Formats: sequence, structure tokens, C-alpha cells
Amino acid sequence: MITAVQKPFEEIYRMVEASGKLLILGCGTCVTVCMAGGEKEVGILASTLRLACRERGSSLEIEEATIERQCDREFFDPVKAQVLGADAVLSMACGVGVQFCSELFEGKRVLPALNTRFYGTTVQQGLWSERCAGCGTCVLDRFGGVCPVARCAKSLLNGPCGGAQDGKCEVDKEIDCGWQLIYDRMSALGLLDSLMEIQPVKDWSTGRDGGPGRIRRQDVEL
Amino acid sequence: MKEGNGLKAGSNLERVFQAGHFAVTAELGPPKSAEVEVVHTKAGYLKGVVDAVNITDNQTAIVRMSSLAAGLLAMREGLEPVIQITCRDRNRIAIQSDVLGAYALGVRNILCLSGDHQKFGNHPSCKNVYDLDSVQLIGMLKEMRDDKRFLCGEEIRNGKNAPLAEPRIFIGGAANPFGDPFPVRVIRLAKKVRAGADFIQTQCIYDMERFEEWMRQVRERGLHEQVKIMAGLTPLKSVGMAQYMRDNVAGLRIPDQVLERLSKAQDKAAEGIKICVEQIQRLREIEGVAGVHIMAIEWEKRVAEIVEKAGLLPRPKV
Amino acid sequence: MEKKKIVAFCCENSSLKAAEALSDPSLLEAVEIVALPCLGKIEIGLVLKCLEKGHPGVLVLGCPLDNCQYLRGNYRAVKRVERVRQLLGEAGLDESRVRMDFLSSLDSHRLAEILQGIKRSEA
Amino acid sequence: MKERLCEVGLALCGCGGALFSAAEAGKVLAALKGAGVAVKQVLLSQSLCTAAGMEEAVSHLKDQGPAKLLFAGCSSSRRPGLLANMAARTCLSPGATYGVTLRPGAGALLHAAAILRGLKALAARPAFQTRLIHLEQRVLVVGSGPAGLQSARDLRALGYETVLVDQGVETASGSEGLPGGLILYNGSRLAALNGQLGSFKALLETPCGNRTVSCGAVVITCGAGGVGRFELVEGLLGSGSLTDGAGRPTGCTELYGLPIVPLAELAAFVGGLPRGKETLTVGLLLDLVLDEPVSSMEEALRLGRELQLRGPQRIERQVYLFCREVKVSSLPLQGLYDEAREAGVVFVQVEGRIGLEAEGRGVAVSCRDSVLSAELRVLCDCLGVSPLGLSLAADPVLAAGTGVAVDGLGQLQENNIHLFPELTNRPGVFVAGPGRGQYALPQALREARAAALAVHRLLAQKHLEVELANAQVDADKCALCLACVRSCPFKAMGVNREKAAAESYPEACRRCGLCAGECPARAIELPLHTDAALLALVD
Repeated sequence: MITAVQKPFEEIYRMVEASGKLLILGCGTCVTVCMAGGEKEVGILASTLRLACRERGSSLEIEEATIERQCDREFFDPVKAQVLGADAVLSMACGVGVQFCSELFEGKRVLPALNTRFYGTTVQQGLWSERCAGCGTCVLDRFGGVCPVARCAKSLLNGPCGGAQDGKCEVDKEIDCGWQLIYDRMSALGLLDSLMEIQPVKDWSTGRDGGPGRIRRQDVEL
Repeated sequence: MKEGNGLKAGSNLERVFQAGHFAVTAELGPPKSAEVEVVHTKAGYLKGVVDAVNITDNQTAIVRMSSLAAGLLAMREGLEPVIQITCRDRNRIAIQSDVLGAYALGVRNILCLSGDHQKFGNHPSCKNVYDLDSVQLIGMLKEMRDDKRFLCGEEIRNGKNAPLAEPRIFIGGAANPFGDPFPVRVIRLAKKVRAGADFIQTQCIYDMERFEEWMRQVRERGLHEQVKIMAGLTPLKSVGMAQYMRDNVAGLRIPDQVLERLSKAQDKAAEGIKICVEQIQRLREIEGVAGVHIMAIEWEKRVAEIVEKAGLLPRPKV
Repeated sequence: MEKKKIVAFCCENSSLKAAEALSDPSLLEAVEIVALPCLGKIEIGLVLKCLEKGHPGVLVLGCPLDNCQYLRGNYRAVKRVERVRQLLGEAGLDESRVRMDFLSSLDSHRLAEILQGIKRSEA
Repeated sequence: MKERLCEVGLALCGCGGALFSAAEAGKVLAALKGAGVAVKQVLLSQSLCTAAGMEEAVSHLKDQGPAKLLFAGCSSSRRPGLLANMAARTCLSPGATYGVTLRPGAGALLHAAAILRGLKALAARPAFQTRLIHLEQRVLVVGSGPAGLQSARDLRALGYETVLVDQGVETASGSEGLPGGLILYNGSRLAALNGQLGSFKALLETPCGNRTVSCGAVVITCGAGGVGRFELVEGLLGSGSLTDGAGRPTGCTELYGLPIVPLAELAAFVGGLPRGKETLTVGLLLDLVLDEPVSSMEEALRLGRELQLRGPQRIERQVYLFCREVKVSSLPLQGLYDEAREAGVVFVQVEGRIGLEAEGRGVAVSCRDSVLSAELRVLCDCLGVSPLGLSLAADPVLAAGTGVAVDGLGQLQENNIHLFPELTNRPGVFVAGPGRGQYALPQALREARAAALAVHRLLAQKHLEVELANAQVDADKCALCLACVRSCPFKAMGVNREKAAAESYPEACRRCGLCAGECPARAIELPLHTDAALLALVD
């Protein structure tokens, strides 16, 4: 899933304080699962904003709604009137949802309430961790199912940097060294020999570096 | 510009190795400013004392004078530079371009590094590059030198009919015998050797036993015959510095005995240098260690003393 | 408009029983009691809603830690109240408007003290 | 079932708190009447919190058959489970009962006010559909150590089909019958426990492949690494079965099934043994754990000497001291050791397993004497064991597979007073023995019995009528984030794959609402405390 965290309250407040009528729009998919932008968080943010406005004497009318997904057109139907009636939309979706909502409603100001972080997994409730960097050329087959691009701070393809110690990354002691994980896994799989192969330079053009991504599949195109 | 004596690049460092001498290099940290004098002064301390100086590339991700520029300044002072290139700040385009430029300006040694993560530097919010990793960087330099081609496969020449003008670089890589996972360390060294490294500089060594174990594994694979291994050393100035390095420098181990010895000594600096000299003497006994690289952090003026006490002066003229 | 009271969310198994057993039930008039089966049910949004609706404050009264009949309800409530207070701080409100206390069903006297405190501060 | 005679019955408790006299009850009723409430049925019990008072109340209520019951008593009579128990026994759904706590000495008016609040709440409570949960009369006991065997034997005696799983020695056959109708899966482990109380599906990994055993309840009696410390032979629990145990146990023999007592109780116990034998053999057993403290050794040496020397007239005694290592490192201890030896105490240094076996009214200790390198079997009339007991960490695989939470020390069962001694966070799963704490053998056996009784309390009902007042999931809103599944303390939440949404199991759901509090999609409602109702309260 796509993970996100809420922006600092002050940043959100300054973003929306002059909006007049604001619709806070939640998203019921990834950001609900990562507890950042589901119906509950919409309610919490709305209440907090109302309290802050009252405290600071600004007048902001706040409505709340949550749809299944903000990355698909059809789900917006039930909230169309609400969006059109608002001066601005504070989207609690990931960056995709914010932009898509903005695209759908021309001339409407759509603001992000979240900072979109990464593709990750719920390690345990309250702890999410990155697994994929969306590079567009998956190499997981070569590394025992542990991605060096996403899980090594330097995306090193040919082994760990000198900084890894006790299985932890030099950048953050809370993060496992991706290469330690690769090594452990490959050794458990009996594939250590293949770590000797020199990995050629990577084609980054399939990812962010190749420009905005686009997939076209004619077989499924209508 | 070909060297006709079987040398790959013909640098002084390469010749010292080829002549079978125990090589000595030192590190020279460029200034955090455009102050030329700093390089001159440091170069002055090192001239005639070492076979080459290693110029760091924005070490610990703190902005300093560029490695190439500082290397040229050192060259003017009569020292042979080893230019560091990290993968952190430049992509394959920038690096190849820099290598051509460096060679054109007379640089013959390049040390290829992944680079410290920017998190520890003075611009932690920057975007990093890591287009290549250090193994791939070594491979790229070798390809440029030996195949006379850019990474994309194009020949290194200025036009169809122009002559091939490849950068002939003596290629270095780094190794950390103390990082984890330990078994991967030798694997990674072997990869660097296969990718084309001519010499290897290690992380600074304090834990001699682990280093010897690592060297044993290196010899087991015959790697010491394929690459010149230079043991890295950093003389300790004080107990505080030792503790700081132990606690804050990633991938570095300082055994308690070393700390203890230092803290008991009256003159910490002298003791630090003494330890370093002893280490050199012990390292010379280890089969496969082809030289030492002294990283005297902001302490370049004592390098001569260390090299002398280790009996490595004068440096050979080759 | 009628002046709103502090809302007291009470766990049915502990603080509500303490409230039922108050020797001076008139003290209960100081607050609006909302019974919850367990404080694990309390939601951040609900607490904020109370303040939004004009209640001057919220009391969250659960059972002593490790004494929750539902094992973890009060631990979760502690975390949620922490977040509410953080949100209040961010919104510029006095964090102490939301308070949490742990009462067993026998702690009527402590509840009485809390309620008397509220009465005094209102007077 | 009897026709309901009146709508709401009021049960007033007149227990130790002395809330009510008949006169006071009259005043309360008058006050209620004054408030315009006529309660048709009043029961005034002397002590609802005692068994006798309970029986009286139940029979009375069964006769009168109110549709709803309001229970008013002091806080001690409002202990957990009492109300549910009364509801079950008077054929009322749990939702049709409500309890009010009365404060001693508060006076009739205040009592009436509290009762009024209760009546209001009871009236406001919606009626729920119920579901009949079948309770399978089969029990899975995990671990066949002393505690496991004790539980299993008791359950057999109570008429339950009992399946024992033990990781112990692998035998060729997957399961084997034990005397007494027990089924034992040896060399096997409980890998997963699916389903809910009443109809668990236990997945067993046995030497002959995986087996699924369906059972109504589970008793876990083992910890990690407990295998091999002890071996109790089937006959151990020979005396004193539960079937005739309606009355209180009269002594250690009956209570434990075997004359095994803590060292501290040994002297008194020996004194109370029936006379008439020529020789009385007393065993002292040390090292239930690896690290027996010196103090246990000291106590055993003193006790051994004392028992050996000061026997009653004309009865000869022989004291055996079994231990893994004779720890006499200090001088005073050496002295004690010498004295015990001189008095005639026989020391047996044990290695490996210690076998305990019932024989007659005594217990036979079989072990390997490491000094003689020979197997030994000593028949003891009674056995004193060191007060320190086994304490084992939970087997993490077992804990994960069954969903039973562990405490801060890594032992089964959370540190919560409402669970002690035998309950776990997972309804229908009970614990006993060293996996849940540190216990001396007699204690572990006693708890194993408590666990068996708890199973009996549950399964004897044969069916459970469960109100569908459990947490309700709005499948359209549910994002399947699993927050509820992960956070439910009772493992009462799962995934309904057909609906592609989370689901709460009514038989396990305790209606605490923790899941609703966690749900980021606000997809979970507690029918008794809906969001709308809560909001209305604060509006």
C-alpha cells in the first residue's frame, strides 16, 4: 500500500485558514489502512480545525466526507455536490488522490493534508516500513526477495556499504541493513554464490528518472 | 600518452607497488573554504613523506573544496594525488566527465567510493544520487581505461576520425573489514577486484585480530595477489577522539584495550602515534598487506613522524 | 443557552460503579456522565466532539491499569487521550481540558474529590 | 419455559454489607413507588454472593420468571460473572439483566435513585437476537506433564472426551490410548487454533502428519523447554477424583490426588498420616528447577534430620533426600549435611527424569542415581517438594498459534487480575502449570484442577445462548486494515472472506468496543453504545 502521515497541524491550518468553506475529504483505501486519512482521521482533523478556528477567531466552515478511493473518478460521484459547494478541498488521500481530485474539479483548490511517504507494509499496528521504491525494473529475483534499491539507504546493488553494523543501517539504527537481510536470506536459500556476481549498472529510466510514468496496455484498453 | 612498461596508468603509486616497495599514502582533507593556503600547508607536511596523497571527496557529506581541485593544488606542491570520487553526488554522466577532466589535468589515481550518506553531513536534506555503486564505478573506470569506451559503449574519442583518448587511471577501491555482515566483506572485496580495482584502501584499523582474520580470508581467495591492499590507519589524538570515533563513525571498531592504553598514557598524542607506529610494524608482517594509508584527520603534520618512526623513510624514487 | 457541563466518560466496570455508589449523588450534577463498556471504546473524535459542542472539558475515567476487565482497554485509552491532548495543544487549546484518571469501583471518595474540585472551580 | 409473570424483577442483595433489612427494602420500594415506579417482583436475598444465596435466588426467579432482571447489591456482590451466571441460570439473555451498585448506609432514597437509573438503563436496552452456540464436549489438553495429566484426568472423570498433546518423545504412532480413555498425541504440537470457543479447530502437527481436532475448550499446561524435567506416570492421580468432589476437599491427599506437599507443610502432613505402619518413608525432593537456591537445601537438610530423628513412638522412619546436586558449599551447610547423614537420611543424587507414580496411598519416586549409576525406585508415604517450582517461558509458537497473550516475563496469560488463575485472553482457552508462572508442584496440580473445573463450568451448559450484541462491522466501510483483528484482546475478530470485511464472533466478543475505538474507517459499531447514541449524550 501507499503510506502517508499527516502534515504538521500548523502547516495544514495555515494552508486552509482562509478557505471559507472547506471540505475535508478522506480516502478509504491505503491511507485508511495506514491510519492517516480514513474516516476517523477526517473527523479528528475536522474537530481539531474547528476548535483551532474558534480559539483563534477565524471563521472556517468545515464539512467532512470520505470516499472509497480518491484515485478513481467514479468514487467521487457521491461527493460531487459537496466538493462543488466548497471553496477548497483538503484531501486526506495520498498525492495521487490529491492531484486526481484536483484534476476532476477544475478551478477547485485541492490541498494536501498528508505527506505521502512510500510503498510499504504494516509491520505491526503503528509501524510501517518501506518495501518497494517503484524503480520499474524489479530485481528481487536476484536478491532473495529483499530489495536493495528500497531497503539500502544508498540503493547499492553490489553489497553493503562500510557503515552497516550489527545488522543495522548507518543512517538509522532502527532500520535493518538491507544487505544484512539479503545476506541472511541468500545464505538460508543456499544462494550465497550468486552474490559474487557483479550487478551491472541499473537502468533507472523505468522509474522516476525516466520522467512521469505511464503504462499503456492495448489489450485491456476499451 | 601510453606508458610502455606494462603499467596501467604509470602513476608513482603504481610504480612503487610494481617495484615491490611497501607503499605509504596519506590523506589530505580539503578545506571547508576556498582557502588555498590550507592545502599548501598540509601538502608541505606530506611532501617527500608519502608516495601519494589521497584527497577526500566531501567526506562525511560535509561540503569542502572539490577533490579534483585540491588534488591539483597538491600536485603543484609536488605531491601525487589520489582523487576520491563518491557515488553520492554525481551520476554516470558527471563522473565520466570528471574522470576525463582529471586525467587531462594529470591525475592518475582515483579512489572509487560509495560515499557517506548525506544524513551525517551539513546538508542532510539533500537528494542523493547513487546512480552507480562503488563496484560499478570501478568497473566503469576500468572500461574507460582498458576498453576505451564510455559506460554506454561509445568509444572515447572526439569524433569518428579523432584518436582514442582514454583516461588511464590507477583504480582504487575501499574495503571495510569491520562492517557487518562480516562474511560479505571479502565477497565484496572480490567483486571490486573483479570489477577492476588495482589497489584497495581499508577502513582504519584498530581491531588487529579481526583485520588479520579478514586478511586470512583474503589470502584464501588469492585476492592479495590480484590487488594491492593498503591498510588504513588513523592515529588517535586523544581519548575523546577515540570514543567519538568508536561511537559515531559507522563501521569502525576500536577495542577497549586501545582505549585503555590511551587513557593510561600521560602524553595521549605521543601514545596515539606510538600505537600507530606499532600497528604499521605489525601490518608489515602480514602477508598480502602492500602498504599503509595514514588518515591523520586534521593532523597531517605528524604523518612524517609516524612514517619515520615506522622506518619507512626515505620514500623510494621509482 | 444552558451552560454545558464537563463530560465524564466512565467505564461501566469501575468508575461508573464508583459514581453509583457516591454518598452524595448530587455531586454527579457537576458532570455529564457517559457510560462506556470499557475505555477501549473511547474515540479521539468523540472527545474532540465534546469540546467542539461546547463542553468545557472532558474527564476520562477508567479502571486502574492492569485491572481492565477487557485487558487492554485502559492502555489504549491512555494512548488516545495522549493524542487528544497533543491535538489540543496544536489547536492552541489548553491541554488540561482533557484529563484522565484511574478509579476502581471502590474509589467513590476519589471520584467525589474530583467532582468537588470541578464544582469549586466552577463556583 | 414458564410464562413471564412480570416485566422487570428486582433482586436486592442483603449480603455481608448488610444493605437491606426487610424494613429497609420496604422503604426503598416505597420510594420507588413515590417516583411512580412499581416493581412487581422483589427478591430479598441474604447473600447473593454466596452459593446458597445464589441457589435460593435462582430457584425463586425461575418460579417467578421476570423478563428482565435488575440486580442491586454492594460492590462485592457485583463481581464479574455473577450477573451473567444468574442470567444463564434463570434463562435470561445477558442483555436482559442489569446490575446497580449500592453504597452501604446511603439510605433508602439514594438506593431508590440508583435503582431508578438502573431501571431506566434496562428499559432503554434494545432486545437482541440470540444465537445458540453448540459446545463440543471434547477438550484438548496441551502438555502431558503433571499439570496436564491432572487436568486431563479430571476432565475425563467429568465425562469429557479428552485429547492430550505433548511435544515429548516421538513415538511411531501418532496417537495412542492411555488407560482411562485419554487420547495422547505424542511428539506433537498444537500449531494453530482456529474457530472459537465451543467449536475450536485445533491443528496438530503429529509425527504422522497434520491432524485437526475439534474441541469445545483447550487447556494449556506447558511452557517452553519443559520436556524431560518430569515424568508422571498415569497412576499418579489415582486417588480422589472429582466426580465425588462436590464437597470441599478435606486434606492434601484429596486435594492433590497424591501425598505431595510443599516442604513447609511436610512436618504437619507427616504428623497427620494414619498410623499403624511399621515404617514410614518420607521423600524430600529438591530441584524442580535447575537452580535450586541454597536455602532450599538448608531447609531440606534440617527437615530431613528432624523427621528422621523425631518420629512418633514405635514408628520407624526413613527419610530420602532426592536432589540433582548436593550443594554444601558453605561451612554451616556442610555441618547440616553431616548431621542429616548421621541421623540416617539417605541422599540420592538424581540425574535425568524424575518419575512420580501413585502406589497405594503413597507415591513412588523413580530416578537414576548418578552416584550408583543405577535406576532406583523408592516408595514414599509422602513427598515434600521444594517451594520453588518450575517456571517456564511460554512456547512462542504455541502462544502465536493459539493467540494466547504472554505477560512481561514471556509467560502465558497476561498480568491481569481478571484472568487469574486459569483464564486467558482467548475465551475457551485456559492455562495451568509452570508456563503461566512459577509454581511448586502441588500448586501446579491445584491449578490444573481449577482449569478443568473452569472448562466444566463452560461446557456443562452444552449450549450457549449468545446475544448478538457483539461488535458489528459495516462491510462497505471496512478497509480490511486488520486493526481490529490485531487489537482485539479476545481474538474475537476475524476476516469474513465472502464479505471481504472484518467480522466479530459473538461467542468470543466481550462487547468492550476496543475494535470500534481502533477502526480507522469507523466501520465498527457497538450496538449497545452506538456512535449516534454517544453523540446524542454529549449534544
